[in-house]
Amino acid sequence: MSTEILDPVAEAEESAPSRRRLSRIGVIGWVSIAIIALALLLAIFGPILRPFDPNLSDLSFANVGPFGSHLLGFDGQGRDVLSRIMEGARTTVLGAGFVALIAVAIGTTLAIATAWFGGKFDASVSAGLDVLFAFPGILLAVVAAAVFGPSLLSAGLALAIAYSPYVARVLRGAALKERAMTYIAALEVQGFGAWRLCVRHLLPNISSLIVAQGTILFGFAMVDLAAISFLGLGVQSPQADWGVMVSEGKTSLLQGYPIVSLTAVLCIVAVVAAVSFLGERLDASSKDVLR
Amino acid sequence: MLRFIARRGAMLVATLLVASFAIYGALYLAPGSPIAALTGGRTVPPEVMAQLEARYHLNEPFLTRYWIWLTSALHGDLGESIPLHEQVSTLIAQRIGVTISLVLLTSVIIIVVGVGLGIVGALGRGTVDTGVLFASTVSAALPAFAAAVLLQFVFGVMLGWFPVLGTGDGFVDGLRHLTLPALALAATSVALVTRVTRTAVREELGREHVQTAISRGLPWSGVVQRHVLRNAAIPITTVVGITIASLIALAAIVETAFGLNGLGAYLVQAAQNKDFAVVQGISLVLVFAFVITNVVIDIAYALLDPRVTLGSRAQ
Amino acid sequence: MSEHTSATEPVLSVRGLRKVFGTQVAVDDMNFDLLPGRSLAIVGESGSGKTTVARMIVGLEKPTAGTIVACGRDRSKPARRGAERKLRGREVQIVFQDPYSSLDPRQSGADLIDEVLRVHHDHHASDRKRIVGELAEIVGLDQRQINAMPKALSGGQRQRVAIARALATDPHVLILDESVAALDVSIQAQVLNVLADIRDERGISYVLISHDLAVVRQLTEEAIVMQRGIVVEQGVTADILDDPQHAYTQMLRASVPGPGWKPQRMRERKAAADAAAEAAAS
Amino acid sequence: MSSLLEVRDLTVQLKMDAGPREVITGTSLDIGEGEAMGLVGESGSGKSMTAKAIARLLPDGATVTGSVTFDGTDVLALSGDALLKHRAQVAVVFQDPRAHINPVRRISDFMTESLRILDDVPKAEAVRKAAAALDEVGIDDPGKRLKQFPHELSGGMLQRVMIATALLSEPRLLLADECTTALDVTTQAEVMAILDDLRRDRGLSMLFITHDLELAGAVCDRTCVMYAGQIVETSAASRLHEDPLHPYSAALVQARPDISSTAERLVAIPGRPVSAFEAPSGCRFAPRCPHSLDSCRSTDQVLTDLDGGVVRCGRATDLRGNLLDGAHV
Repeated sequence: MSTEILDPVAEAEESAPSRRRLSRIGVIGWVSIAIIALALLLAIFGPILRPFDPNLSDLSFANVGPFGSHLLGFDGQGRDVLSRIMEGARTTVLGAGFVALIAVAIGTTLAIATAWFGGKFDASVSAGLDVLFAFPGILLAVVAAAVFGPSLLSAGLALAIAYSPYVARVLRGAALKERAMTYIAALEVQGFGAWRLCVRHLLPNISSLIVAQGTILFGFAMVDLAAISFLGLGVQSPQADWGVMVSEGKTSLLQGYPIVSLTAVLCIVAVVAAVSFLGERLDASSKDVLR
Repeated sequence: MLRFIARRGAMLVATLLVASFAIYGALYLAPGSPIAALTGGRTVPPEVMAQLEARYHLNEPFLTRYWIWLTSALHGDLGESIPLHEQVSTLIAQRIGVTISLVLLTSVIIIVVGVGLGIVGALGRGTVDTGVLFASTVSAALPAFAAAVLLQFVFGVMLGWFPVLGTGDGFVDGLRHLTLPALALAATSVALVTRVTRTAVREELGREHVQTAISRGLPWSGVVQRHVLRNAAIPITTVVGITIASLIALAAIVETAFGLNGLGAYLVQAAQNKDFAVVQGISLVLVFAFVITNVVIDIAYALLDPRVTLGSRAQ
Repeated sequence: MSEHTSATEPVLSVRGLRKVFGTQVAVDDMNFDLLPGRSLAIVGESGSGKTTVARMIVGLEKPTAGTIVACGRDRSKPARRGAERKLRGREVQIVFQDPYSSLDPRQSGADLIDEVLRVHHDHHASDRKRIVGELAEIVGLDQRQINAMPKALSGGQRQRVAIARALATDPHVLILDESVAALDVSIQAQVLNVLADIRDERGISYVLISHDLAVVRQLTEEAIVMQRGIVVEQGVTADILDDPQHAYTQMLRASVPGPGWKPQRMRERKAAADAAAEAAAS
Repeated sequence: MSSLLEVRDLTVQLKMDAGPREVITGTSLDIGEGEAMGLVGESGSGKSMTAKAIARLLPDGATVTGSVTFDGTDVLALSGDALLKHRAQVAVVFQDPRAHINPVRRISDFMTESLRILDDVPKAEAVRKAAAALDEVGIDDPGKRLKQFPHELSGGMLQRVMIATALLSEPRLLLADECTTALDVTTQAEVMAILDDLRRDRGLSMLFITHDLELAGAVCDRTCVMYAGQIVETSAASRLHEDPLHPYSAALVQARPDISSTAERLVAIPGRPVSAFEAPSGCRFAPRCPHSLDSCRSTDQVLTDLDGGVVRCGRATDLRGNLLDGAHV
């Protein structure tokens, strides 16, 4: 029987106000939050606020640089780049959000169910997930595009399915750890049912990890969705989307007019960097256990 | 060891069977007949139609067609690309070299730069570490296609140092053509490996057994080599392996961006053209490579960590 | 046990209890009766199976064989229905060793006890509040402490919350699974006193799972000594500690430091005891 | 008895997220050649940090004042090879052997590495020495054990490996930091017996850190009691039980239940143990002390000699001889 001698230094450290956690994200953290807020605003209101019709093409303006109210100039087909960026935020950002949301929902459900019931149920679900593991997200999305035709929906669903085993595996580990905590056992002895224990005790205690996973996944989803659109298998040109814009702008870029591709790349990189920074911070603090 | 490999082998076969069935089934259910792709939408006489159907087994029930396809696949016959009138296996053989070279070159970059920078960052504190962290944060946010576009613009269009499109001829020219694609493909992965390495080394530095080694008066270099790096090698190997495995699918993006004649780019084209035999063939090859890589990771992991008994799954 | 042949029924009765994990026999043929208001210790070192016994009694493990009867009702098989689970929860409760993992980090002591009360009874909110206050007083926590989140509490305070939670449904038996082992000496004494007071006031029975013979002496009247799943000695605590009969108990007793104690290398004695145990197990 | 180790007025601050935190305040102790000194206290008392300071194992960013002298050399000023040599002479046995032995290396690797790296002993000879050391700590079949990995051994066995390993470098001082706390009581007795034998056979000095006053009393010559980062009493180990000088020592003795009799009620100390940085001014134990007066809380207490021991209590002379009766004066 091991006798654990508790460490009051650590204990006193822990009892310091948890507000510290928020203030620790620093300047980069606040910049990240600002970028994400801006991206969300664009995703929701971009198509309303954009100054021009993103699909209005005037070939006489093809590859013309910024002037007047056309702050980012025109693309190879003479369309206003700023308007296309604002319009494209919707599919790029919200699409990624839905992918992350679905993957997290599936992953969390599987994780908690396998951790709770264990045994054969866990073994068979885990075996199924192992098979799914063999399909990298991009590959699944390409196959989905071949089967259902290229579209945001098929790419998004494929990615969500491909991501869910990853989420499930990470969260299952956390859920198993939480399941092994004696407070769960104590409440089982009190006669609490599985549903109450999972929903009211287990789930909230891994929620910070779930949020962190969701955030990290959102970054992945944005990159992968944009990549699939870049390949021509996701959002279809001429619809504005940041991934599509990178691809559309490539011809101009190779001719020495890089603004279209580079703007879209910059938008993607900024949001992804902000999201992954925050995601990592959340992840780290979710491992800074509460107890 | 043998039992472990046998078990992993069985799992591999099962995974491939399920995967092949899933891919085949999905494509079977796909709307639109392959004949339509073949005929380009023109109406053909019914007898020609019947002939085509018989040739491609299109009139058989699903399971029979799967069985025919599977058994011939086992003999190396992955069917025929209907639009190109060529054997899929031949097409794959022509293109696989480029993909393998690309993945290998990228892997070398990832291991050398990623692990190297990670160790330097973890051991050298202060500005060195901050520099490594900054570099990895920037490159982590650079997805392959974005990196491709940036590299093409800077090193191709502006500086003219490297070609931006095509595969090139011969070894040296081929390498020149692969440099930018490999860098683009490596960008995110290098950052990931750097970070994991840095964290793993840092974590190991804080372990109690390292404190024991220090308390025994061992010189710092010995402590680092014999304990810190040796033990950190376990998580690092795992993440390097997983990263390399993920390149197999990601190569498609870079190949498309740089106009490389590899498997991935071809898969994308085939998906656009609904060339199902090719999609099936290449997907299976990629899944196979991915799963094999994972088995290798598991074996490496078990060899590095004596606590993992071979046969229990490495997480 | 036979000496307490009063009219009182045992509040906990275990017969032929056995648990096998794979090929490992964790607990073999355990028997005891626990009368109301009395305390029983189950003593042993790591791997002796004592914690497995505790987990079987509260239903966290399923016995391989044998019966467990608490308050006259059999609990050898898992409860099928929620009502049965709750009923069992009102009969036997448990306090675990580690005060750090035994509380939900997101719930204050007051909320925790309130939730337990809501699950079990239809009390009015004000009644629940009153009971929370009473329990806090019993275990020696003030208003601020019972309303604090676990991370703001010390190990000893958390353990008091865990005891209050266990008492919330007024059980007849409380299993103390190494419940004071992780505490500092000065805190351990406080908690032991609280436990003694609770027993005096409520007539509750304790099953104390412990490796610490001094704690066993302080809190129990009867004791069972286990070695590798086998009961090697069973009887009145004072007798066992003052005059151990079995070789293993003797070794255990001789290993406890105290005034005049000198450590002895017990290689040979231990080997002999192990051999005896193995012979008995096979 | 000449002193091998002298610690004078040692104060340690650790760098924490929330700023510097004091963990030891003005600690002084001596250990003679061949002497076993006990260091007893509850969690947070600073006993482990004292050992870490002596072995120069404090974490980065720790601020240390005062002095530590080992065999005439100033330990706090050591660097480079001299520091490595000092660490080799001061062996540490930690609480949790499983965490303190590299899990991916074989026992033989672990045991022989300092011989091979520091003393250039050839491998075969190093392994032979390791096997002999294992035999000395009572491990059967050393040859087999040496080939195993740590996870294949029990905790008690690993702790003996740890002790055997410590002996291989022929240290002069052994710092045993709660080295039996995680072990079963019979294994503890065995490990203590081994330590005791070795100490006597080899004339080794030992600082034995534990929370168990009785264990310290059984194997040590003298015992220091620490509270909130300070030493509050140093007395002959045997005396501490019968006639403690400090109210805290007395409280520790009384709070433990007795294996040979059942107390009506244990004498519990109210409140909880505190660390140096949360300690009040004046006597740090005063808020929990049944004998404290207002003057205790207002004046910092100093260590003073009394009846052959050293005590940090303003009322030590008044209370002398009465502490164990529980009589409140």
